[in-house]
Amino acid sequence: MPEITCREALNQAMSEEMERDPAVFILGEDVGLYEGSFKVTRGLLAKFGERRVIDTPIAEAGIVGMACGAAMTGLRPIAELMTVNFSIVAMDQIMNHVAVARYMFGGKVEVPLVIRAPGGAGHQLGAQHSHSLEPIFMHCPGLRVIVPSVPADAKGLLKSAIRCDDPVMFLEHEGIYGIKGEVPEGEYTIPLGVADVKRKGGDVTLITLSRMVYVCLEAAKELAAEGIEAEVVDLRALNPLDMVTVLESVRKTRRALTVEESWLTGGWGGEVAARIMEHAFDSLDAPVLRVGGADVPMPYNKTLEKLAIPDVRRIVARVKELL
Amino acid sequence: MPEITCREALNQAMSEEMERDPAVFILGEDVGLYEGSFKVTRGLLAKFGERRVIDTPIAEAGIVGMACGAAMTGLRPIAELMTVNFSIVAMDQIMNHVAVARYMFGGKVEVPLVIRAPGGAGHQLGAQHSHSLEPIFMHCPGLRVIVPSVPADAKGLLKSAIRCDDPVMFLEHEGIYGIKGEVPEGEYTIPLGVADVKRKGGDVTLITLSRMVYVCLEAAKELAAEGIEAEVVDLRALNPLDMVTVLESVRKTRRALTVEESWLTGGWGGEVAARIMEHAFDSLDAPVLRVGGADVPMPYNKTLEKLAIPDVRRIVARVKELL
Amino acid sequence: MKSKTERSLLEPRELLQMYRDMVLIREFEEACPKLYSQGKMGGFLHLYSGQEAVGVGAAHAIHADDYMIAAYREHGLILAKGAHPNEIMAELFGKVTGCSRGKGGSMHMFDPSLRFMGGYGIVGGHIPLAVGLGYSILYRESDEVVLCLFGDGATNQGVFHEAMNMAALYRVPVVFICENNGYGIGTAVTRASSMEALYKKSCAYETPGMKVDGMDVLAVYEAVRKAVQRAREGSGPTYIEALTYRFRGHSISDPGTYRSEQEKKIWRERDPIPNFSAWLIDQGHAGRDEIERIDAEQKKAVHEAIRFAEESPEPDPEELWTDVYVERQ
Amino acid sequence: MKSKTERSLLEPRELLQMYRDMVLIREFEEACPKLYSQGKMGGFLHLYSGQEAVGVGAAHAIHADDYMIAAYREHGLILAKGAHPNEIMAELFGKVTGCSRGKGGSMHMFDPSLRFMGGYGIVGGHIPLAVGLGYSILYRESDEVVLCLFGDGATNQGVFHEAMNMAALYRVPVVFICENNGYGIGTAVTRASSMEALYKKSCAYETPGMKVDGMDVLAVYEAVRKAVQRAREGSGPTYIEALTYRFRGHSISDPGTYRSEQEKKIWRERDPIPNFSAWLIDQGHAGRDEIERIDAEQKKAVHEAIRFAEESPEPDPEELWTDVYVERQ
Ligand SMILES: Cc1ncc(C[n+]2csc(CCOP(=O)(O)OP(=O)(O)O)c2C)c(N)n1
Ligand SMILES: Cc1ncc(C[n+]2csc(CCOP(=O)(O)OP(=O)(O)O)c2C)c(N)n1
Ligand SMILES: [Mg+2]
Ligand SMILES: [Mg+2]
Repeated sequence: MPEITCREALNQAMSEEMERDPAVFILGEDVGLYEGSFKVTRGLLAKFGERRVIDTPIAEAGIVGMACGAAMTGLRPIAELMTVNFSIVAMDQIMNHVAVARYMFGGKVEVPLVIRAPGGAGHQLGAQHSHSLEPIFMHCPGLRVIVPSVPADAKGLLKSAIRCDDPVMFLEHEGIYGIKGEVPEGEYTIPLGVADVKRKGGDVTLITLSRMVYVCLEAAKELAAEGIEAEVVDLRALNPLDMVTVLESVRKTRRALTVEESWLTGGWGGEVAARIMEHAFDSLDAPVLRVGGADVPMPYNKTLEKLAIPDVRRIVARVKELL
Repeated sequence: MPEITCREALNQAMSEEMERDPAVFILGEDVGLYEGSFKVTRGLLAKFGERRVIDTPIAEAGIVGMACGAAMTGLRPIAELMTVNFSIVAMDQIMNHVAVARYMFGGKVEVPLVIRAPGGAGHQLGAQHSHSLEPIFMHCPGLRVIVPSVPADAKGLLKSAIRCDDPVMFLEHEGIYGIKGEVPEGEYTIPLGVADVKRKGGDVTLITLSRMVYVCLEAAKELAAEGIEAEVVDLRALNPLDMVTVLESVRKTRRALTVEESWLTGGWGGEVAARIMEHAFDSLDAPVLRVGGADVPMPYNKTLEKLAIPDVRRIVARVKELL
Repeated sequence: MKSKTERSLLEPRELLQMYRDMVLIREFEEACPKLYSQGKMGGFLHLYSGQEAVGVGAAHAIHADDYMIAAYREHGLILAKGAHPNEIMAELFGKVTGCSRGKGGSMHMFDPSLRFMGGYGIVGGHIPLAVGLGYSILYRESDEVVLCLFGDGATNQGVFHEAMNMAALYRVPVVFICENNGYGIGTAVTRASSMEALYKKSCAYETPGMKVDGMDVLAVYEAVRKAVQRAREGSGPTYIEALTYRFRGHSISDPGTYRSEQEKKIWRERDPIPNFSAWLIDQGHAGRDEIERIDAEQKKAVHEAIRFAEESPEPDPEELWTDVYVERQ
Repeated sequence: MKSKTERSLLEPRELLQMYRDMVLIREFEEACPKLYSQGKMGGFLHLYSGQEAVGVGAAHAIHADDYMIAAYREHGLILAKGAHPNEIMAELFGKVTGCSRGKGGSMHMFDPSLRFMGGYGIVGGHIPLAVGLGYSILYRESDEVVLCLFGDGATNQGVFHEAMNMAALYRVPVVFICENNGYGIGTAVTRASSMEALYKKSCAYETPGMKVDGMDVLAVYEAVRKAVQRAREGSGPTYIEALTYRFRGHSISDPGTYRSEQEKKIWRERDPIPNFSAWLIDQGHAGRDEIERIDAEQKKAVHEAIRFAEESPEPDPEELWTDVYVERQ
C-alpha cells in the first residue's frame, strides 16, 4: 500500500467523491485559488472549476447557511471552515439550522452536508485558535461527529461522510495533516461510528481519538516497556458513538482511561466514562479516569501550551493510578 | 419573610445593585420600553433612564460584544439575551472574547459582566427555542455558570453575579419565573459555587439544578411514600462546581442520580458522574446513573415535548434501578 | 387602492385568486387566538393579519417550482404558496397530518412539494439559507428563483449582511423581501436601525433596493415580478422593502401597548383586504355577491381545517426519536 | 508624497516623531522573520510592514487616554500607541515581561496603561467591543474617543455590520478604520466583497464614510483627526477606509504567490517610509543625517528589544492556571 499524508488522503477523498457525484461541491475561505490554508484542497479548483470550488468571503455563518440551503435541495456541499475555532462564529447556523432542520420539519428534508474543520493546539496559536470542540458538537443531536487520526481512516471516513445523508462535522487535527500512513489503493469507505482498536492489550484501555491516538500509542509503548499492555481504542467518531467496542475492551481490561485534547470539564471523556460506569460497573476494577486539556484558554507561551495538552508522561502516570 | 416570584426576585436584585453601584447597567432586546419579554426588567427603564437601561437591535453578537467592551473599562453591564437560544448567535463573542480576554491578555483586564438568559423547554416552542445550554458554558473555561431554582437563590445569586469580577452566564429557566418563594428581607447575597441541599435524605442523592429541582423534590416525595429517602442537591452553579457538597452527600447515600433538562449526551451529568466516580468510587454501591433530556431537537407536539424532558416518573424509575 | 401598477397584466381570475388567498389567510389567522386560548395549540403564535398583501402579492409573482423561505411569521406565506389550510391547522394542533408532522409548529412550517423551504425562529438565521437555495439553482443550471422573506428587525442581524453580500457576489437568483411592519416585538424600527429607510440597506452590496406599499397586493406583485424577472435573467438579487403593519400583537401573548390607538387606526384603514375587494368591485372584476361568496368559502375552508386538525391523530410517541437522523436500509 | 493635507497643523517635532514611529515598526517587523525561523517565537506572525502610515497617522491623531482596539496584525499599532518595543518583542518570545505576560503572543497584545485594548484573532470579532468602549465613554460622560482598526476582509463579517449599526444608533465616539490592504489572506477584495469601494459600506448606517491614502501618514493623520474631532463633539462615528498594502505575506507561512510581482512593485514604490523621509528633507523638516540617526536609533531599539526579550524569564509553569478567573482575597 502506498504511504501518503492525511492531507493527501483527505484531498483524494474529496477529489474522488467529486468525480463520482456531480452534486458534491466545496465552499470556504481560500479553498480555491489559495488551495486552502492547510492546502487540503490543493488542485481541486483547477480540476473542478469555480462552480464546484467556491472561494467565499470571511463570513462563517454565511458559508454554513449557504451550504445548508444548497443541501436542502439535494446538493452535497463540503464547507471548509478555515479552522474549527471559527465554527463558533457559525454556531447558530450549525446548531439551530443544520442540525435541526430535518427534525423540526418532520423528516421532510435532508441536509447532507459535511463541515470540514481543522483544529487543535500545538502551534502556539493562543486562546482564539486552539480549540477542540468535539464535545460541543457531540452534545448537539442531529450532527454526526467524525474525528480521524490516520491517513487511511481520514480518507475512508471522509468519503463516507460525503455520502452520508446526515450533516457531518468532520474535525481534523492540524497536527495530523503531515503524518504519513498506508492507504489502501482503489475505492474504499469506512463506516461512520465504528471504533478501531489501534493497539491490542489486556491491562488497560485507553480511549481516545484524533491526534491523541498517536500520543496514546507512544504512551502504550512506554507502558509496555514496564510490562503493562494498553489497548488503544480510536473512537474515530463521537456520533455515532461506538460503545460496543469500548465496552468490549473495558470488560476485558477492567480499567479505562479516556484521553482527549478538549477541555476536561464537560469534555467527551466524562460522557464516555459515565456510560462505561452505567454499563460495565461490575467489570471495573478501578474508576474510569480521564486525561484532558487543561481547563484554561490556550496560552501562547510554548511551555505553558505543552502543559495544557495531554502528553505521554501524564497518560502513563494516570494509567499507573489505575493499576 | 415575604413571598415573591423568581421574576420579582431577579428584578429586585438588579434594581438594588443598580442603586448601589452606578457602574451597573442593562442592555438587551426589548429590556427597556417593553420591560423585557418575560418582564424581568419591569420598571427599570422608568427608574434608571435610557442611559442605564438600553434597548438594542436584534444583534446578539453586537450586544455581547458591546457589553464586553464596556466591561473592559470597568463598567458592569448586565446583558439580557431574550432567550438563551440566541446566545448561540453570540457564541463567538461569549467563548472567544468574553471568556478568554482576561487570560489571553495576561491578566491585565477584567470582564465583569453578567449575561442573563431565560431558557429551557415546556412551552412547545420547538427546536430553536427550547435549549438548555448549561453544558456548553460549563465546558468553556473563563465563564462562571449560575443556574438558580428558587426565588431566594435567584436574588442572592444574581446580586453576587453582578458583583463578581468574572463574566457570568446567569441562566434562568422560563418555567421558574412565576414560582413564588420566601425571600429574605434586606440586603443579602449568596456565594457563587456553593450547592444547596434542598432536601435531606439518606438513601440516594439526586443532583440537579434549576427547574429540575422542583421535579426532583416531587420525585423525592413519591419515593418517600415508598420509604426511600432522597437527598436533593441543588448545584446552583456549574462553575464553580461544588463537588464537596456532592461528594459529602454521595458518601452518605452511596447512590447518586444526576437529573438535567439538557441533552443527556455530553450533558453536565456525565461530568458530575465521572467526578463522583473518580473521587468516591469505593463509596458507591451502584453506578451513578443519569436522567436527562432526550437527545433530539425539541419537538413542538405537546406529548412529544413532555417525553423529551425528565419527569417524576422517569426519575423515580431510575432511582429504583439504583437500589 | 392607490396602486399605480399595470393591472392589465393580470387576468380577473388571477385577481380574484389573490383576493381569495388574502381572505383565506385572514380567516385562518383570526381563527387561531380562540383555538390557542382553548389549548388546542401551544408555543408562540405570530399572526400575519394585516400583512397579507405582501405574501400574496409575492407568491403570485412566482411559479410553483420557485422557492420561498421565511421567518416564523409564516402561516400566511405557506398558505399563499399554495398549502392546504388543513395541513397548516393540523401543524398548529401538533398533529401528524401537519405539514411538519406536528414537530415544527407555528414557527416551523415546511413543504418541499410546494418548495416552501421552511419557517425559522432565529431572527435572520434563514437568510443565508436562501443564498444556498439560489446557488443550487445556478449550480443545476435551472431557472427557478427564490423569495426570501424576513422582518425589519432582521436587517440588524449580521447574517442578513453576510447573505446580502454573498448573494450579490455569486449573483444568485434571490429576491429578498423585508416585511417592514414597523416593529421588532416592542421596538420601533428607528429605535433599532440607524437607517430608517430600510430599502437603502442594500446600498452596501451594489444590489438594487426599492420600497413598495405592502398594503397593496398589486404593488407588491408588480415589484416582485420585476425583481423575479431580473433574477431569472441572471442579473442577480434584488432587495425589496414592503411597508406593512401587523394588526395584532407580536405574538399571541403580546398586548401591543407600545403602539398608539391612533397609529393602529391609520393602518386599519389601509387594510389590504377590504380595500382590494372595493377596488375589484369598482373595476368590475367582481360583484359584491362574488366577494361575499369567496368570503364565505374561505371561512368554511378554515372551519374545515379546524375539523380536520381536531380529528387528526397525534404523532406516535415513537416519533420523538425519528427524523433526528436519516435512517436508510 | 502627494498628500494635500494641511501640514501647518503639525510641528516638525511631531512630524519627526511620526517618522520615528514608522521606522521603529518597520525595523521591528523586519527583525521578526529571522527570529521566527530560529524558533524564538511561534504561532502566526502577521507583519505590518507596508501599512505603517495607517497606524502611525491614526495614533498621532488621538491622545494618550483615547482607546485603540485592533485585529491580530497589531504589533505596529500597539507600538504606534506608544508601547515600548521591549514588551512587544518579549510578548512574541512568550516571556513574562511581554505586554500580555507571554500568554497572548503575536495576535493578542494588550496594554491598559496605553489604552490599547487588545489585538484579536477572530476576524471582525473585536469590532462590537469598540462600540462598548465608546458607550462607556458616553456613560462616564468623558471625552475620550476610540479608534477601531480592522482589515478589508472583516467588512464581510456580520458583526462588522451589527457594530456599525449600533455605533450609529448610540452615537458612540468611535472611528472605524478599515485597513484595506487588498487581500484577506489570498482572496482579493473584489472576490470577497460585492462592493469594491469599501468606504461606501457605511451608507447602510447613515454614517459618513471616506477613503484615504493609507500610504501617506499625513493624509491618514488628517482624516482621522477630523473624524476624532467629530466624535468628540458628540456627532457619532465615522468610517474610514485606508488604502494600503502589506509588503509581506499574510502571515509568516504565506509565500504570497497570489500577488503579481508587478503589483508588489507598484506598491513598494509607494512605501510610506522613504517617501515620508524624502518629503521631510525636501520640506526642510529634517536633514539626511537626522533621518539616518533616527534610522540607526530605531534599529538599535529593536536590537535592544531582542536582547531584552532573550534575557527575560519565561512565565512560571503555575501561570498556566492563573488569570482564568479573577482571584481576590
Ligand atoms: C436571534 C434572535 N433574537 C431574538 C429573537 C426573539 N425575537 C423573536 S421575533 C423578534 C422580533 C423580530 O422582528 P422583525 O424581524 O421585525 O419581524 P416581525 O416579528 O415584525 O415579523 C425577536 C426579537 C429571536 N427569535 N431570534
Ligand atoms: C472568523 C475568522 N475567520 C477566518 C479567520 C482566518 N483568517 C485570519 S486572517 C484572515 C484574513 C483577514 O483579512 P483582512 O480582514 O483583510 O485583514 P488582513 O489580514 O489583510 O490585515 C482570515 C480569513 C479568522 N481568523 N477568523
Ligand atoms: Mg417587524
Ligand atoms: Mg486585508
